[in-house]
Amino acid sequence: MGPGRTDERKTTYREALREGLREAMRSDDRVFLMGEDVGRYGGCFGVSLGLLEEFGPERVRDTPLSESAFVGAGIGAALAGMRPIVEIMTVNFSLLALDQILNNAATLLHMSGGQLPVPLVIRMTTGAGRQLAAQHSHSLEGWYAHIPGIRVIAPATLEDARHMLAPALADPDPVLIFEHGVLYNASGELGPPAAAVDLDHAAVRRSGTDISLITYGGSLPKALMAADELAVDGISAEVVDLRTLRPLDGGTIAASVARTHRAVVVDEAWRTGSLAAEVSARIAEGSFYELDAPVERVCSAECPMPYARRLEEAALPQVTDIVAAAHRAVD
Amino acid sequence: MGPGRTDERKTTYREALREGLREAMRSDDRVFLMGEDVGRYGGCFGVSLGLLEEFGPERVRDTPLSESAFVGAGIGAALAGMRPIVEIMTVNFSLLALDQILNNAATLLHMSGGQLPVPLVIRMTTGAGRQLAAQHSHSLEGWYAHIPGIRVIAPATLEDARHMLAPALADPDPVLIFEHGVLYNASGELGPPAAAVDLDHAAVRRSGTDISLITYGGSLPKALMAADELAVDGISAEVVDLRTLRPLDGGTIAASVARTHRAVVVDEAWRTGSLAAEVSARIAEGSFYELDAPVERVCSAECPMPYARRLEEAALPQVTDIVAAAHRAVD
Amino acid sequence: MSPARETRTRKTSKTTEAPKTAKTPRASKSVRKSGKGASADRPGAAHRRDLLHAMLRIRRFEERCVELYSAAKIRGFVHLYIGEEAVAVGVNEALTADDAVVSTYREHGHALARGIPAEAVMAEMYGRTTGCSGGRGGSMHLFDANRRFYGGNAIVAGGIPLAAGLALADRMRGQPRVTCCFFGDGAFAEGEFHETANLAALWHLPLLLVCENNRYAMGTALERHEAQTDLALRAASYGMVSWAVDGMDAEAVETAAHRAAGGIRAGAGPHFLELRTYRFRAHSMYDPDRYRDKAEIERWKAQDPIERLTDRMRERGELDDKEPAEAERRIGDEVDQAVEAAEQAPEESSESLLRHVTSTPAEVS
Amino acid sequence: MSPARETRTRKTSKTTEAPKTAKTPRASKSVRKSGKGASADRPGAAHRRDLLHAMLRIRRFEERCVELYSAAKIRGFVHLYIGEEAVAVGVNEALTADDAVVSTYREHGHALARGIPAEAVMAEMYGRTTGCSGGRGGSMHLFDANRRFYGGNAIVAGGIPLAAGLALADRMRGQPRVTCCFFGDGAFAEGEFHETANLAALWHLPLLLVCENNRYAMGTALERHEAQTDLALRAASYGMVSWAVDGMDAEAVETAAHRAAGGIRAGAGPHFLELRTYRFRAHSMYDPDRYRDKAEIERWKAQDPIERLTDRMRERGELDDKEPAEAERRIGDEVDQAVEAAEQAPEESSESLLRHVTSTPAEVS
Ligand SMILES: Cc1ncc(C[n+]2csc(CCOP(=O)(O)OP(=O)(O)O)c2C)c(N)n1
Ligand SMILES: Cc1ncc(C[n+]2csc(CCOP(=O)(O)OP(=O)(O)O)c2C)c(N)n1
Ligand SMILES: [Mg+2]
Ligand SMILES: [Mg+2]
Repeated sequence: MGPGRTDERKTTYREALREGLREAMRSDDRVFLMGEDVGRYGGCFGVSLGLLEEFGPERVRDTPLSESAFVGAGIGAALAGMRPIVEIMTVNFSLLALDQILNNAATLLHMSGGQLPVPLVIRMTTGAGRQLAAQHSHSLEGWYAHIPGIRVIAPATLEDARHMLAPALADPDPVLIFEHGVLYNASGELGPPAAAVDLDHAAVRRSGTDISLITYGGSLPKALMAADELAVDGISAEVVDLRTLRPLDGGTIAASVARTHRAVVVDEAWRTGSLAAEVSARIAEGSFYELDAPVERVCSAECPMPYARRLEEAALPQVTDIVAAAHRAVD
Repeated sequence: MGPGRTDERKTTYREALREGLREAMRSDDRVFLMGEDVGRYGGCFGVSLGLLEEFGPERVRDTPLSESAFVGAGIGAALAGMRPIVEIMTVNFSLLALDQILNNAATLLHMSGGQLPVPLVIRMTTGAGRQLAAQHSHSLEGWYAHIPGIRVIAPATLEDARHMLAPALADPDPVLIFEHGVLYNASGELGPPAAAVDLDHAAVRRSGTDISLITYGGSLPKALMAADELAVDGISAEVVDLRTLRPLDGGTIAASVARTHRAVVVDEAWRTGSLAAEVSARIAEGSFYELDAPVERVCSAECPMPYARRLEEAALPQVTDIVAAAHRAVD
Repeated sequence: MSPARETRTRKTSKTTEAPKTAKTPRASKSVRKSGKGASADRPGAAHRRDLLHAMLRIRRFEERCVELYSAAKIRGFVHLYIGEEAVAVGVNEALTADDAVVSTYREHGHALARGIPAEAVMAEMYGRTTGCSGGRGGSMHLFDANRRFYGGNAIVAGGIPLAAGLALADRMRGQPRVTCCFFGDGAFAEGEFHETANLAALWHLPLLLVCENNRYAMGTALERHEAQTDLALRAASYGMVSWAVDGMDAEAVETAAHRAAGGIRAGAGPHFLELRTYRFRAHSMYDPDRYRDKAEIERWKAQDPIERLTDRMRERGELDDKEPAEAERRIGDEVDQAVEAAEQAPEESSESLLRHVTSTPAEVS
Repeated sequence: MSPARETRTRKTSKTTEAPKTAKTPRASKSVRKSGKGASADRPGAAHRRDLLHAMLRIRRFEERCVELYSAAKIRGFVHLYIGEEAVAVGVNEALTADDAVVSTYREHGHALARGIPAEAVMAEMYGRTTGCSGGRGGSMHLFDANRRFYGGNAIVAGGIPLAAGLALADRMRGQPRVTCCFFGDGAFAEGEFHETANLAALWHLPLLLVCENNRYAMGTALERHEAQTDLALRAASYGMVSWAVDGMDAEAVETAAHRAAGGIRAGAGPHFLELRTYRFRAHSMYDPDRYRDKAEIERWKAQDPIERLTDRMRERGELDDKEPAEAERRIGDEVDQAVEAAEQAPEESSESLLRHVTSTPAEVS
């Protein structure tokens, strides 16, 4: 079930995340949440509202504005056997902690010859679409997906928002969770806990036969809408939600392309060097003889995100862009 | 002419870079060099040796270990009309300054509506191959090539080392120069200054008809050696040196593939999300009907770089890997 | 801590007193008695009136922003300066047109005090081509190259290194200019502040570091983000002249800024001012402000810099009865016109989206 | 500055004196007179002999590394600790097996003092599977999880936040352990140090910050990278107990470390020690050391911590004539054996390259 539905007993993506956090902290006292304004403020996007009251300031820790220090502290605490969940307000500020993530979190296990696993979860908001301009609209999860030694996930549905945290915490290695800012208010009915939400496999969110729309995170709702529009035009689009950006589930992608022989990859990052490039390259390399048309990429324009609404809309992948790309591939 | 040749009147890549710096500082007093140990120490890899003596400590500025502050200071000085050349010792430490590069250097021009160009040059060493282990062996230039608003270049030959700095300084926007650590000692005869070294075009370093080996920087010598070996096997390989990683010269790549119909992309970065992925994707998207075989990528293994020599060699792209990939594509 | 703070001066043994004889060129157009030096130059009534009106103008401008935000005319993140106006207005008095300013995302006040027309700021928030950043920046990214106003930076502490670079250029060229960098108490915890403070002190850069200590970084109180909350004392540990000032008193701010700018121009290197102030509103338009005590807010509101200066002037008989209304009218008109002009101003066509990504024609994507 | 420095104590008004009665568990196996507290517990002759031999062992081990580097048996970057041995050895005396250590790329001394066998360290530099990091780390990345030795970090200041996290875990679990973090004077300029110092002081973390001030960051002298060179004074501005110690005197280091560790265990929060020391060799094997005055190096060599302790013991009649030769022989044998074992140890097969990238079986690439 995708976000966007409304229902009597509906919940939001934000609340689903919060429930996941609450459950994790109730069930394991090694788990704690740390980051800027996760406590008294309730999280800059309200995700952790109420958790300070329930778990107290030791386990819901407000930090100073010191991204490198508190992410590094999360790594150290994980090394010492805790299960920290570090919130970086947004991916935009994560650059300040990137050295810690790349050179410590992702590397310590291998570099120490297997002695030092880092069971750390880092959450952050990503993406554009709210007129927050150039410094607050990045989609850099593709960079993180380049780093060996970490897992990168991007819950796009209420179920994933609710249930991906537990397996992320169970993973002995660092897991980065990217929450797209436009999804927080997405609401719908939360299905019963699926068997176990999987951190290894992409999910086919809609089946189709003519073309694969491959995407993740905040672009999933757009891809689903595009599939609706394409259906009107008589084109049956399959929608693949990557969910886990590292390691990529090449099998699901290839299987989808083997069915449809055409693909559009949708990614809010700048086109050049995006995760979409990796997906496109893998398809063309691995499904070369299956492809009936060049893979299409629908990405953000290669410019810093402008504030003005019209420009921002023009810069971001839109449903019409996806539909047009699908037509190019099919026609 | 590739590095590696020896000659009577030979120079090294290191000396070629130094000559470029010297010339720049002599011809424009707005130019200054700033970074850790660029002065008294002579540069951590000896590139700037002697420049302090010639230009004095105001123009050859040793900085504290404060990557974010001195890169940001370079941006500010550029805004104020200077022409700073900032040296970050290696790409590994550049993460500490990435916020400044992405959110200020690359962004100020657009975000200010065109008011604030940033004529800054940033140089750094990149790459592995010297048993420096996991934290000192990154190849992250592909990340930088993702950023709109900056130019990214990677001189791989003596001529480019010698002559790319001048146009980089003439560029009104930020230019990042990646110098591969294994190239510093490459020596050969420096040809006469080419008409003008170009920051817009890739260079065909060797012509061929059967396959395109597309690479840049420290992998160029390996690609040239692979081409030699392939010639013995009767395969005529064209070697394309990207030189400018952003903006990519899609035209030269496409023209080469149109001649050869097969391509191997060689890149020392981790495979997933590498610049090689972008090149592979572009070829498959743009030259779909030209390709006779899937594009091959020869990249580093997806692991932190190990110290042990045998492991490091296994992790890095080697000539034999390139040859094998070319055979896969051709056979 | 009580909001009613006296201006305090602290020095470490190594810091240098700003020379009394320093020339302090001024941007203000108000008439002012010339004195023998910075401290002797007590601004007079006319000048106080200018300060008051400058603060009032910022206040009314931002109050209008709130309305426009509710009406969805302005979008994105908007951070109000209401309560802190004495800082921008007081500091600006010590700066000349040749000086440079680097600011934060809470910069409407800095921009207006610097002289960017209200129209250009309003149009920017509307995202129009006539905005001071051509509509690409919005509230958090106001720029004006001609006025040497270098933004408008939404990465906390991200502007500080840049300011050091502007100052470095001046120092290398021997230009006696000041670069003034505003940032918050929250930024004090970021490594970039510390790296830059060291660099600036080491290289004797002509940099004025203005820390707007409004006691909160978003929802996190100073005591919960700084181990040692006396920020001026800590800055002094870099060997910079540093002191804390009552940031709710425009005149006190001005005096301090003059002294600091004078020291900088005289070659004494970077100076640090901690302005103790308070934001009366929430952190941003999204913030329900759950983390502050209402009584605390009221206590600080009693220190409203506009009211304090008004009261002082009244006590001295420097304000006649009809003047406040007159000023309100003039400012109201200016803001009305700014809104009007923004409403009329054109939106940029999406065809020029890639303009200005690079200086040379747009890259092929 | 003269290298012959006295131990100095500095406190800010806010800092707390380490309680005199603090229990300071000790790792050293040497016999020692028990006293009434840390400061009363003056180590005796047998203990001094242990300190001396521990320093000598590091020295000889590293001298062998130089030879092996020239013989291309060891590769990569190698940074020698020669001249600084008193720091590792002295600080280690204040740590127990339960405590944790975070180090830098110049960490052979820390690793050996911590008890990692010379064989495991040497094999690591040979890149062999028997190395303390399985050959994946090399000289800059020594690890030993069992000894809570968390590396070996080649990003300057990169280990400091991590150390704070180890300390945080202890504090959250109420474990009275110390995390000891070594770093250089150069690291003091990095933002990460300052962010972590604030965090540690704010959260009262049981963290011992050990700044090895050898007066150079690569080729850049302290005075040219720090605006204010009294690092202990600056650390104190965070409200931490901080002081500077003669880092060429193992006993002085030990005393200071005991006092600091005692304070930390007693709950007084992070402590900062500035150890004033000097490296006798170049920064790394590649460094031609053009930037230091030969006379300066000689002046510091006259403070050789091994010679100083030897002299002191001789003066007191605590060293008999044949003991030095005996110690040299024992240490020489140990180093020989380490080399021998490393030479014989297996290299890892490239087939297991992807092992340990993640804890679960290797990712598909
Ligand atoms: C590096 C970074 N981290 C976090 C944020 C999110 N954020 C924006 S403003 C702010 C609080 C800053 O407080 P302060 O520096 O005191 O300035 P004030 O808002 O009080 O003026 C935070 C956490 C950011 N913009 N940049
Ligand atoms: C972040 C970072 N910047 C630069 C370097 C390169 N580098 C390695 S050691 C060093 C000097 C460090 O000096 P200091 O902290 O005093 O330690 P010392 O080597 O003197 O023990 C430098 C610049 C690095 N490893 N990491
Ligand atoms: Mg604040
Ligand atoms: Mg040092």
